[in-house]
Amino acid sequence: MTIAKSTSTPITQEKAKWIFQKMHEIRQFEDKVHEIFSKGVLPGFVHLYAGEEAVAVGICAHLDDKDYITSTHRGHGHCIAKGCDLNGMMSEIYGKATGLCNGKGGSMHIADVEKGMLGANGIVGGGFPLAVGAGLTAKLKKSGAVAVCFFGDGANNHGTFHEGINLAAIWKLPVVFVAENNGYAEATPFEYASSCKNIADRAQAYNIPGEVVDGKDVVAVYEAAERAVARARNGEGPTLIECKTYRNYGHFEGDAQTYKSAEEKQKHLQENDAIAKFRHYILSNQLISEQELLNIEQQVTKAVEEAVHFAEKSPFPSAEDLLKDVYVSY
Amino acid sequence: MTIAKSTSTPITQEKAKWIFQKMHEIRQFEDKVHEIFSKGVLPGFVHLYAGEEAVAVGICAHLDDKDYITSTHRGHGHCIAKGCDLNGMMSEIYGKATGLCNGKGGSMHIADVEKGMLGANGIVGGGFPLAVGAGLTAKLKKSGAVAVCFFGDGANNHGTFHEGINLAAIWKLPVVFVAENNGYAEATPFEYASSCKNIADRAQAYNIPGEVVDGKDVVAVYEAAERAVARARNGEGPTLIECKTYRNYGHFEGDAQTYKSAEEKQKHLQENDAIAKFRHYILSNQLISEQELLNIEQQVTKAVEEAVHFAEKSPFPSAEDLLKDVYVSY
Amino acid sequence: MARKISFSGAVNEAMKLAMRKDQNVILLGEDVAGGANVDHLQDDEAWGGVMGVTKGLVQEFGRERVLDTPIAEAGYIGAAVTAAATGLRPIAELMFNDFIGSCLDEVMNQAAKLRYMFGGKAKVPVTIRTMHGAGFRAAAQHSQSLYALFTHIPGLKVVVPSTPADAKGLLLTSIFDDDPVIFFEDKTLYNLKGEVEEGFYTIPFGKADIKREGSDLTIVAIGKQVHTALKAADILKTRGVETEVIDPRTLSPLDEETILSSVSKTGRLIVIDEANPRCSAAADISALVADKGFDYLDGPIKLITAPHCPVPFSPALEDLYLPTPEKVLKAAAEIIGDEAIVTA
Amino acid sequence: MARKISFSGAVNEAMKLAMRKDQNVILLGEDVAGGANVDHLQDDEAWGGVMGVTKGLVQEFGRERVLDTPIAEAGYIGAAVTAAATGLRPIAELMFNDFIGSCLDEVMNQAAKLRYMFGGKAKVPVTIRTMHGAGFRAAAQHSQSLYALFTHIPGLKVVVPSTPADAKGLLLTSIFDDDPVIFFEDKTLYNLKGEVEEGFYTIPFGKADIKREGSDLTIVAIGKQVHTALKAADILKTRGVETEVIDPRTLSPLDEETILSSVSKTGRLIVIDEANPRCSAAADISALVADKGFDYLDGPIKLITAPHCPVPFSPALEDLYLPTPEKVLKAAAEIIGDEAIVTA
Ligand SMILES: Cc1ncc(C[n+]2csc(CCOP(=O)(O)OP(=O)(O)O)c2C)c(N)n1
Ligand SMILES: Cc1ncc(C[n+]2csc(CCOP(=O)(O)OP(=O)(O)O)c2C)c(N)n1
Ligand SMILES: [Mg+2]
Ligand SMILES: [Mg+2]
Repeated sequence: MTIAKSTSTPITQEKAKWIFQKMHEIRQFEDKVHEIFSKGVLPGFVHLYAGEEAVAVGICAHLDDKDYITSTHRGHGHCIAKGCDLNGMMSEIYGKATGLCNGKGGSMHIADVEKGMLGANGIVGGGFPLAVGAGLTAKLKKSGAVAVCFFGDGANNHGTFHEGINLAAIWKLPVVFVAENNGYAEATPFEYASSCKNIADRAQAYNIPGEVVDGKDVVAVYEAAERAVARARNGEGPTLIECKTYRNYGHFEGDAQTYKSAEEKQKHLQENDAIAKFRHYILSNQLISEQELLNIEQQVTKAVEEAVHFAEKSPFPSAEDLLKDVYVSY
Repeated sequence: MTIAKSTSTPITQEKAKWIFQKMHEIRQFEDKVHEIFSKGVLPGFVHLYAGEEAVAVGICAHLDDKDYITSTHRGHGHCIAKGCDLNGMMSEIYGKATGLCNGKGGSMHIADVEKGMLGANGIVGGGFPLAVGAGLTAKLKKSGAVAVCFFGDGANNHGTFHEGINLAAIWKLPVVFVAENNGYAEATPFEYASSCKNIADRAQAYNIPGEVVDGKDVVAVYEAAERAVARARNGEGPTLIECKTYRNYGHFEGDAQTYKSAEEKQKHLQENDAIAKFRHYILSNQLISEQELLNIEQQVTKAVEEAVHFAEKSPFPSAEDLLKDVYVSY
Repeated sequence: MARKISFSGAVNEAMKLAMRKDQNVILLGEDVAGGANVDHLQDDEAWGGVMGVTKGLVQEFGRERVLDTPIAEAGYIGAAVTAAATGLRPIAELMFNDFIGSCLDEVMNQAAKLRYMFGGKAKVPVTIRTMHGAGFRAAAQHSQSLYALFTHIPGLKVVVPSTPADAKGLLLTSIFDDDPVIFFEDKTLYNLKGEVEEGFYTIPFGKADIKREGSDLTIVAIGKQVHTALKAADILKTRGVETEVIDPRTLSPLDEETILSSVSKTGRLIVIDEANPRCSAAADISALVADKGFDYLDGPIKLITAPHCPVPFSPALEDLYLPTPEKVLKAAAEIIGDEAIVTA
Repeated sequence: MARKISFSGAVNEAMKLAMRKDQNVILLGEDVAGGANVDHLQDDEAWGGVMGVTKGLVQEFGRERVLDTPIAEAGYIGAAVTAAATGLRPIAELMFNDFIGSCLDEVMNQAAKLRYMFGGKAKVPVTIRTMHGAGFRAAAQHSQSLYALFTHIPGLKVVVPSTPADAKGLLLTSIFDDDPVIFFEDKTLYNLKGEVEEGFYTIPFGKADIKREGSDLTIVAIGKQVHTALKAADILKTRGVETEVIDPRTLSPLDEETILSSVSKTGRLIVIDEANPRCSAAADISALVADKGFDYLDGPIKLITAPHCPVPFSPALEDLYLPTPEKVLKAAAEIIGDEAIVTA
């Protein structure tokens, strides 16, 4: 199995703008959360997506609101790529009443069902069956929708990986399984925990296509996603895409990352940054002017700051919210 | 992937006798249980192993008491092949105090830890992690023991398949995974429920050897087991062996088997019987005389009848047994 | 019009009616149709579930809506959760409630919590039907009654019917309820026959049914144990004790009012629950009354449950494991303080 | 000699002592060592668990006995069960008790039932350590207290320590006990410091600890809530109420005697349990007393538990979710019938 690199450029200017902006939103949002967290303001566990932007954005570039995604504990990037509101997201992370989930979910359960974002998930491997269910609805209702399941290299060894992909395969459901192989599950290297060389190699066990993609190359991800989403929409069943990537921060905020080597960090954070790479791609293909890119970057900076402001000035939920929405009726 | 057929004959006369006797014990034991069950004497769910004898016996021919096996709801054959006492087994199936488990386990939980038989299991897929645990003990204690995990084609889609094999692979445990692909999980065909063509194909997902064997050919099973057990004992890790087989009776006693075609039944029960095949093999290789085979058959018949007699005359457990052995101490 | 049909027939009928009424109702589970993709198999020969409870559904609704699944409970129960959240109204069959061990996460952490975690912006109208109960000689892994585990978990509704008529009405309510419901079917009740109205009807959740009225003693009994209670009540009557038998029908929500008002009348409470005793539904009902009904009580609250041990295989032991009318009489004698109730 | 060490330090020390004492004791779980196969990583830089509780163990005992696992709870918890049945004495870490959804079968149907189903011919000396508890802003899937589920299941022992000293002694008992034990560690207690004896000692199961003596009111409190009880007791004393605080320490087995004898003295009972209320350990203890201690009771049994809802993320809501001394005062006022207790 070889790593698929981008070959052609099917990306329009408009798409390129969208991709660039979304990647920036994710990066700046996460950098900001990191900064705020270090001040001790934010409650709970926070897992940042910075470094992996090309995956969520390259995939979601092919989806619209009727399509579904299931996410992970590291879900901010998926949310943003799927079009969730930054204000609502930041508020949620603060535990405020104006959050996407009224402050009840937090970073690990952030969701926006209207946007087809079926939730971050505190349970590793939790997303596989959930993506299958969304795919089942799409198939039975003939809605043409696709369900994407984002999951980590750690999740790849959980039983739900096996059950979920097998189900999607035998029922030929419109599901795309996207492995975000960032090399680690917490402090445990992929190579230690997984008996396979590539996660995509496991596709053979389900008679579905499996593809390894450079997850720092958003164009490559975009192209692989195009093939997989088309296959899904055509009723041909699921695909497994493995994106080799890296998380720029620790497993969660507070992780000293002793398991990462200095060279490795240098390589990923400095030399092989997905956003820098795409910026270079845009400029060398003269898709968007440098000035316009700068404008986008600045708009994003403003939007993220606005989100923090919005979150900070928002109220906490009130006492009667505690018992609300446990049930529709009881 | 091709089906491995027996090529040479490493089977000694002594081994052949043992194999022939064990296969007969299983067949006659199960035929007898079938007969008694139809009279309404036996309690609960009973799943018969008749038809699949070559698998349990071909594998267990390489094991001794220090080795472990984990079994399934269809566990009588594994028990017999692993050397469990027929009287104790039959009594257990009757729910009698003299049963292997004092009547508390029954057909679905029959076990004999002293013989390394770690229990039939009412939970499909339950055996994978259990075999891994026995393999872990063997490895850490350097006992040289091997753990064999018998499982069905239905179990092959359960999450524990994936978790168990991956664990055994990364830890290079002395475990042999033996799929008994009898074509059905209850009334559901293997081909419908599984996205793989062969269960053994899934071995690639764990970087371990996978082999398909004719599960009606005990010599072929014996040879494949030899390779896998040697590999395990050498510390090279697990192997996945898939035995294509067939169950002669229904899923459980009482199943009308409408999902099986007449031709299929004819083929398996008449033309492709594992015992008849091995009998022919023995005779054509002049390993054992026909007279001696007849003697064995008759001895087995007597032993099975004795087992029924033993079970019938045995007492039921008494009231104080109800609360015994929930804990070692409480 | 009412006719006598079996408990399993009533369950089957409810599913049929629900699937006729709403295209979004689908059924999935292991062998719920049976024989998927077997060429020669006529749909009417298909199993329809391991106990035949779903028989005939695939004939009427086809294999698109009656889906056989692999043995992958986490996979298909989890799938049912989001299928529900995205617009379907699935009935997922967990063959035996004992198999919850393979898919508790999907029920406890996903189905039960989605709505709350999402701030009310999702609903999960899934019904999980599952078999429970001892007495079938099915041993420790196929005989449990695990409704306490589910009742403990907020976000789930828990239904345990005792009669064919209740089973039908409550299952229809379950299917059209917008929250996740776990619907328990006692395998030893399937052949029980009872009067069941034809056509579509529902029974509200959180409304206990007073299966027998009485003034001296309240028995709250769960599922099949309602019948143990009724038998005991018959005997108690001959010994001068008028027993009120309350069937809560749903454990979550629980009809606290009916239970409390009965105890306010009788002053005495026995709970019969064939599950294991610790942290059980029986203990839960006792705790309710020991708080809110304490002032009504004339004596201790007695629980008749299984002992704290797994379900034994041997018929000789399993019969000792289960509640019996005799055990109820003993408890009644104790709280009433009249030994003669047992021996009379 | 006793020194002040933290709860997590006490847990760590117990494991160290156990592993020194017996070669068969091994530890396995996700990142219990951390950084497996990372060349440049020194063992002293390894995580030692997500909260650092197992830090240093891999240094002393090596990676053969301190095994990092993939995220495969069914796989490695199940493996621990038979590793135990075949001669090892594993400590398996289930990082958060909320993840039991991924491996309930291995605990409920295998570990708990093997011995019974096999007629006593096996033993399963496995200890499953797991984190629980709300207050960490970890939201619905990482904050539950699920000990009721395990207490319901016969064959398991359930330990919920509240202090460093208890944690150490009870963990050592757990590891060397021949039955499967689920050992709960409240993540919000890890930094709590307390006097802990050096060296090896054990604390017997089924023996409650009277954390404070009193004659007017009995509070049974579970895990961290022992501290809520003690705080409430301090306040109650200033209002003339002498409170006895009982820490059961093990829920299964439960020390019925100590609880009943306390209530026989005080006549009043409050149970504090931060888990959800239905079919809870709190309800279980109430039911015990409503039966065997009924005659001692002067008033209703009050339960202070979480409400019937998932754990909310927002700190504002989570603080309302948990028991507080104020809630205890209110309940005490109610059963004692003296409003002044709350407001004084
Ligand atoms: C079922 C389950 N087991 C364990 C955990 C604890 N946990 C949270 S994230 C994580 C690592 C996940 O690794 P991976 O899937 O590679 O995702 P990444 O964090 O690298 O994005 C673990 C073990 C969990 N949340 N759920
Ligand atoms: C976890 C679980 N799910 C479902 C069942 C019900 N069940 C018992 S046997 C069986 C079929 C098993 O098929 P297979 O693995 O092929 O074994 P076979 O019966 O063919 O030997 C099923 C679904 C179970 N016992 N456990
Ligand atoms: Mg990872
Ligand atoms: Mg099969």
